[in-house]
Amino acid sequence: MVAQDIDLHLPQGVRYALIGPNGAGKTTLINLITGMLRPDAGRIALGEEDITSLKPDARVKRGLARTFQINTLFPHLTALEAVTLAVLEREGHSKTWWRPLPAYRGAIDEAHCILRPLNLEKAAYRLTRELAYGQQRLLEIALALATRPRVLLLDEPAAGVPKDESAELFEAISGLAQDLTVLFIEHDMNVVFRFASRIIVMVGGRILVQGSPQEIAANARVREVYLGKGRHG
Amino acid sequence: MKSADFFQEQIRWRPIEIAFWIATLLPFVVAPAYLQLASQIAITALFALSLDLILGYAGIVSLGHAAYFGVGAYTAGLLAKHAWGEPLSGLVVAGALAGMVGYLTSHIIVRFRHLALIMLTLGLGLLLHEAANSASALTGGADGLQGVRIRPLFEVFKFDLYGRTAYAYSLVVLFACFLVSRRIIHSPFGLALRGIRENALRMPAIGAPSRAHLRKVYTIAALIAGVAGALLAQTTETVSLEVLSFGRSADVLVILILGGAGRLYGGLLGAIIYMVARDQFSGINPQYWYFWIGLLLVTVVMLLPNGILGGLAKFFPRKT
Amino acid sequence: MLSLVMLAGSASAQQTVRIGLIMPYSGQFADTATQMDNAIKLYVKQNGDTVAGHKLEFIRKDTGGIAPDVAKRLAQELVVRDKVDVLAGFVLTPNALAAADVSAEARKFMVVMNAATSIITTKSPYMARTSLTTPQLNETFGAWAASKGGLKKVYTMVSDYGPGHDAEQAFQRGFKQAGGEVIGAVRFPVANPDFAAFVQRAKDQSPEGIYAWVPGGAQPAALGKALAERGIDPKRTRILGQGELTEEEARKSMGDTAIGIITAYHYDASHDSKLNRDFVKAFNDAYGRNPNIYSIGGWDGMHLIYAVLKASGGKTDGEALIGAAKGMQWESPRGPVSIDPETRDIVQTVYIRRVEKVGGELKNVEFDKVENVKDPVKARMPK
Amino acid sequence: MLGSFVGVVFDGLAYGMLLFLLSVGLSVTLGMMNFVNLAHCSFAMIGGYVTVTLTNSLGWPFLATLPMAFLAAAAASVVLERTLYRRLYRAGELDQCLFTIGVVFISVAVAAYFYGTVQQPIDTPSYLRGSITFIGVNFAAYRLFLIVVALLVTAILVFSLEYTRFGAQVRAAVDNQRMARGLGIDVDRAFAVTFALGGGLAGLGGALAIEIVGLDHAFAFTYLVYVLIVVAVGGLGSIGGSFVAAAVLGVSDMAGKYYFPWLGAFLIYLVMVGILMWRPAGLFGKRH
Repeated sequence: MVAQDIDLHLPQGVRYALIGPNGAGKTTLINLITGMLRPDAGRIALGEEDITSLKPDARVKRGLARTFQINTLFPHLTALEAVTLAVLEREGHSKTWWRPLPAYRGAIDEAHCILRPLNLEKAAYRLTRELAYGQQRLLEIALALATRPRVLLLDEPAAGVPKDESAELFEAISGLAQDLTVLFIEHDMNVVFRFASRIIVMVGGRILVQGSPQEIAANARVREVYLGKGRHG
Repeated sequence: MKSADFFQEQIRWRPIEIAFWIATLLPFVVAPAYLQLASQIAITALFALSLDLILGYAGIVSLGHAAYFGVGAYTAGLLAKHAWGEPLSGLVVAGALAGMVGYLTSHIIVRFRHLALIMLTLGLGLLLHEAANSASALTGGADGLQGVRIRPLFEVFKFDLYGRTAYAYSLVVLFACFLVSRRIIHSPFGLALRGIRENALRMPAIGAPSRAHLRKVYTIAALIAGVAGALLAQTTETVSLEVLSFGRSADVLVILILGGAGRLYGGLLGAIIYMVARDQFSGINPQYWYFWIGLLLVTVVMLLPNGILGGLAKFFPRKT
Repeated sequence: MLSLVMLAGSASAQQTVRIGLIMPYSGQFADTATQMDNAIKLYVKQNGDTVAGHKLEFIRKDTGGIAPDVAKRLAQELVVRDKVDVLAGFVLTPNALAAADVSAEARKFMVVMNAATSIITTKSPYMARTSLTTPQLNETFGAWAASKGGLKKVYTMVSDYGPGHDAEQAFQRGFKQAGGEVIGAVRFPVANPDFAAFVQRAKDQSPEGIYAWVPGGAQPAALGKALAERGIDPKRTRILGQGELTEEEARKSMGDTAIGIITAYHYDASHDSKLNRDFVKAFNDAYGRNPNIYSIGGWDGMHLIYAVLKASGGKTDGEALIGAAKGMQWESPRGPVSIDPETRDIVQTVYIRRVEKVGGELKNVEFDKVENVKDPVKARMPK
Repeated sequence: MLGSFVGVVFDGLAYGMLLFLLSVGLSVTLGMMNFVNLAHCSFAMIGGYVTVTLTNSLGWPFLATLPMAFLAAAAASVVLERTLYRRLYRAGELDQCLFTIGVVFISVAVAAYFYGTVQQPIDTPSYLRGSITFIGVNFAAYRLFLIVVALLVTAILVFSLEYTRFGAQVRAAVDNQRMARGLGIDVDRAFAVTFALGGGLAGLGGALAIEIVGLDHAFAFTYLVYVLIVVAVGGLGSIGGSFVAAAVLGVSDMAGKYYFPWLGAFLIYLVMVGILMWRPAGLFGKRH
């Protein structure tokens, strides 16, 4: 069983870190929440609304966005075009095929405003394919933010990003709006303890324990399974 | 550069585009004896343009696109035979009907990808071809539809031997559909299509209803293909099973890839080069002309990957 | 070698008569065009390329197969650009019908050298046909089968497209009018790589005779083998068909299983006349193979063009040439032929033949014939 | 009536085996090497013309020409793969389509130039003609022969690919080129052999097809559609899939034409569309 009897409650505005050894089912959990995978049983709710049976794109419309562990971007679109596309989809403008893009000044400017805090502004007009790997990871977040989410799920946002740049990446994440609930998967413990306000530990498809960083650090079972003995990379 | 200017820059009509469209008027002056050929090139270019919308811009590879071309041709032909021969209204009805057939089949098409998609489009096309053959009482079967008589355009311009009206009519309709396609490509909907082609997996993650987008572009492409089919039926007053054949679907795919898919002008350029080359080669060597066409295709792929426009773009990279 | 195409030169129109040839030189029907073109070149070689003071010039255009839109454009280009005086060739009905509109509008003399659907010659008053019509052969054959052929019950199987339907209706009409009974009929798909199922179906009805119509090319041989494989012996269950069924390539592939098959046709390379023997010898010398119905259609088409040019005394316009063509009679390698003045279609003899082994070689031996056969469909049309 | 049912199924199976021989090579190259080789039937044509030339002009016995047809087509496909196709492995699918369609055009023109446009007659040996009557049903000798050859080829193919070291190497090279090179496998040789195998089988199929469906210069075009159908329905890269798909399509095509002839032409396409909508990756397709 990859993930079972998960009971999770994410109050608004909290920064969650989801940690656990490889194969603990972290990405699967995100895929379940975002509707990429169908749960066999159980219920997923966003606020009061039950979104268990909604298709992924409908869940995004209701404010549930995600990024991917492996970059899934638009190689031949520029960063600005990609984020603008996400904004236009959110506003439902993508249905119109008779008005030219420059007419949507609002959406384009909003896209620019999303890029700026993630310091992607200077990369705005370059093709995604030509961006540095770290910039592409930031663009993943920009695309998710463009859907104006209430809950943002980041699947190893700093994966493959050199150490110095990942701190900068998480600075940008922590700078996000305060009313935004964020859950990110991360392996680097000092990043986790620095940025997360609450931590969830998953092992073997189950939630082992969840709590504040201090509680988790002090928790014997966590240390025994995850922190103490064979430290996992 | 202000961000909106970036998109404005993309939409701006480049001088080479304007030159191209002016050049399409040259045959009236330079080659009056080739107007029939020019009209059939314009029709094929329109048909290739419709395929470009789904292949170049949405990534749908079709081996059965002639199905909608044929529906348009037969609609226009049957209309002219049984009802009235006025061309423009015939065009509208043919386009609408082809668009409807496109909308219906799009519900199947958008659910599949890769080889399954290609073979389904092939299968649907061949089924329609067989249906037209067995409904020979209506369609005239293999002998083709007889008795198609088209009224002069606006009751003034007769479709005569010299092809002046035929080329003017085909060119204007091509240009109109081109403007619509250009507007689509540079619209939010066009950007969404490019998103689907670039990464279909990401689209749901940004809240995009990919299948709805694909159904819409497939319907629009079917409509334009139907208009192209109607143009052929009207300017030649002939309709035969060949308009629904696998050969025509394969030809238009070759023409589009030759020109370069996903660049709007690929289909137009491909149609000009392919049909002029075929006309000249078969004039010189009626029995083995297709040897030289084969050689042309092989050479283009070797020298200019992604078609002629794709290859040229490598040499004159567009400033992003 | 292929004669080089003479592009529209500066020679003034009076001396040169330009003949535009429209055929499927490439594609699925390429062999029919090859055989027709061979006969045309041979005729010109034997009779010289100058007729009644006119030097002949040929312009060849390829339709690539069934493509009426291309055929119409090529005809228009030949008239407008190359200023041809005669349109000729036309192996396939859809292409002939499309070009007929151009012949009518531009008032150009047009010679159909094969396409066999009846209504073609009604589409332009300047058109004559030197090949055949499907009903001309099959209605005659149906009547013969029920009378002198001695058959009472027949099962018909044809290709499911235009020419196949015409052949089926014509044969059934002739057969029923002569008192015969059609106990079953089936139509197989045009692109039919394998006949076994249909032959089995026919065998289950155990008819006295099976009438089959298939287009030339690979299908006659395939059908013949399927008949043999199903154990249908032509000597017991009589197998009838239009001549394509036992043309040369089909006979070679079927081998002895073809013996006994009865066909109706208007021409065969083994037809016994001096004129035909010379024609076949000259054809073999030039091309190393026997002429077939496409060759005779081309040969007689050229003969008609030469004759009308001589008869119209130097005039090359449509009215003059078609006027001269009406009622023209001549002795062709196939036998006596003439152009019906009303319908401008060919009147000829229909031969009934049986496949027999003659001197170790399988041949269609002509054992009966019906002379001076007009196209029955147009004969029934109100004047 | 039972007799004719068995007869129809038998004929369908034989026709299916013909389709299998013609298409298994493409399933290998398209499926395992992800190379869109629309010119596959051109190799079948090479095999066909080799057999015709050997039997008609050089008087070889029919059976003796079959290995030659296989070898000639295999050689031709290796030459083409080593010189031109190799440069297209990284090209886009569309470019591969355009290139191979170009090759089809050229092969048809060359065939027409050297062999003319006439139907190539083939006189198969007498013991393969006629039919054998068994339990009241007559089975065409040639079709029996076809089924036997197809079963033989399948056995050899499955054995050599699944159970030999060389087979494993070919599958590894095709599955993951980089990894295979890492293990020291000569990937180029593996690709060349795979192509030769695919081309050779097509050649054999082309030679065997003459007796049933004939051979002319346009063969490469006419049978491309049927071969693609078998490969798609069978599932990419799966030899067993091609076998079953060819059998299913052959029998349903034959049965359809026998029991409801008016549906004849539609049936094979309906069966294809039906199966693909039920299983898009094909009956035994691995990749979805």
